[in-house]
Amino acid sequence: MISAKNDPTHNVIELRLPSQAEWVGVARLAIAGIASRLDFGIEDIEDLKLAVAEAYTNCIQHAASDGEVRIECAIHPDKLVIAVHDQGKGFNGAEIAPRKLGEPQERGLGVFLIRTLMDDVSYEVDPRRGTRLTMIKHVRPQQPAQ
Amino acid sequence: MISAKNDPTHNVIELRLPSQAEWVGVARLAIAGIASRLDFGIEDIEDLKLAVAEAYTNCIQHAASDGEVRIECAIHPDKLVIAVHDQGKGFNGAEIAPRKLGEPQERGLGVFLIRTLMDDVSYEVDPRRGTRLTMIKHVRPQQPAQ
Amino acid sequence: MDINVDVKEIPGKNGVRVVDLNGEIDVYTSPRVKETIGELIDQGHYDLIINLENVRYIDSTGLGVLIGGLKRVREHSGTVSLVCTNPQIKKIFDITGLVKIFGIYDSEASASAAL
Amino acid sequence: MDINVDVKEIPGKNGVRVVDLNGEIDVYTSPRVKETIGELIDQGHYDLIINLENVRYIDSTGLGVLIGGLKRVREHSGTVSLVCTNPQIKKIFDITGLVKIFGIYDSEASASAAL
Ligand SMILES: Nc1ncnc2c1ncn2[C@@H]1O[C@H](COP(=O)(O)OP(=O)(O)O)[C@@H](O)[C@H]1O
Ligand SMILES: Nc1ncnc2c1ncn2[C@@H]1O[C@H](COP(=O)(O)OP(=O)(O)O)[C@@H](O)[C@H]1O
Repeated sequence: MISAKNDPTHNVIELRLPSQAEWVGVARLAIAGIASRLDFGIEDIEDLKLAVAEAYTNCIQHAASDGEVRIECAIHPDKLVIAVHDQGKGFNGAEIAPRKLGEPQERGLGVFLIRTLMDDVSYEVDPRRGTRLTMIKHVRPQQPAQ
Repeated sequence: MISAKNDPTHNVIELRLPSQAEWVGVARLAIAGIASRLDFGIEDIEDLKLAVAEAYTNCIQHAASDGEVRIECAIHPDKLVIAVHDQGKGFNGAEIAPRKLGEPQERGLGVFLIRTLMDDVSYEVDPRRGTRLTMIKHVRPQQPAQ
Repeated sequence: MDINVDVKEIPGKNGVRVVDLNGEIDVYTSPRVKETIGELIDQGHYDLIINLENVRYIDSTGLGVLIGGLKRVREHSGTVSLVCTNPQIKKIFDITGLVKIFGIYDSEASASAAL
Repeated sequence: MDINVDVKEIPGKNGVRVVDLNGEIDVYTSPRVKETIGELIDQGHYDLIINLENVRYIDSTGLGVLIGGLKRVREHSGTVSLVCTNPQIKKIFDITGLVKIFGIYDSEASASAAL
């Protein structure tokens, strides 16, 4: 596990939140604050808010309707590495059907958005201890507003 | 320690942040989000942001310039109980000189503001394990904007 | 972090309803949007304009509510038109391909004119 | 979460400097404010107007910077006037008793007229 104690070259901010819908907005605010301290542009900050909220939402909807969700942000000068853990039953990946673009499918949007908005995404699933989603976004030179 | 597991009647949100000035704004954003989910009015939300920021700032300035600050928010329907812990050397209370109102004193404003803005404030100091400041703010019927 | 939901009629457009949303649509607030859209369809309103001009944020649960509404009105040959000007929200409809299944307009007037 | 610091002159008020602050003043940003005020005093400007109209947040480190500046200009019979309209910020000056040691004004014009 990434920890400030093991690796003094970067900072870690951790949030522990109830696995409940009403607190997702708090995670978004915190992520926006963290991202704005790095050199992320406005669009990247919105991407980060959405990706983290989607990950947290999946913990609430699919992992456990109580318990705790942990969001760990490892802050590097050039990237943000965010891990979202839950204490749920996990899943095997087969549940993630590929999205057919242009069809009105209600499901499968969350993981699709996370994969699209973040640079690197990986799941570690342990049926006894829950799911850990790690996602990375690199700081890019800011694009001028469109 | 207050924990959602010991007491299922309330939620706990915990933030672990580096003991560094640049992250105080993230704590303010998170507290504002938490407080706005309860029924706190705008003025009380500003009070909470300031009190938590002052507590965090004291950890940074007086406890340890590295290490971790933990902000634990126990969310009750009628109150928010916030504990701010550091891993610093602690202090004995004599450092907190009473403020003389109307004199240009630069020091001692932080603890004074915390005590003024929050309903209940207490320190537990352990020179080996650091300082834990617990502060409570009750949810009041919202006053009309002035 | 909250949502305001208002429903309006459009003069001269019988049966059409505008759902005016203001705030953020996420896993916490989208049930309220879903309820309003569901009630309108239950009442027989199959042409809906969802005004997202004052929506600062939408997540997949919000998109799911819009898609679910679209599916239901389509059974009655109805439509769901979206009014959307925020570039970040437009981007979400783009990357999910939902631009292809919703009519997306720059103003309530143009959404209504297209009906 | 950040601060913008600008310095302006006032036509006809020789030597007076306005420090225009925009954003949030906290433990992270107040060193920048302190530096600007310190430089102005070093340059011999002892009558300062600090415009807090666009400051949304100030904490004790920000107050400390203002008090420190006041102490230094007082050695030269100078003044620090604050322009402050935000009720939350005003409240902080009230409860700390700092209203009694700073001149606090509703606009830059009235702060400047009082000099
Ligand atoms: N943290 C998690 N715990 C358990 N299952 C998960 C988790 N995250 C994602 N999944 C699985 O992946 C599927 C796809 O998720 P997503 O793309 O967000 O769409 P949706 O939530 O609408 O089904 C979910 O239906 C679920 O089966
Ligand atoms: N977390 C802490 N660890 C160690 N000392 C503390 C802590 N919080 C407060 N103090 C002590 O209390 C004093 C008063 O704090 P405060 O009112 O914020 O004013 P200031 O920080 O300007 O001195 C500090 O100077 C310090 O000695």
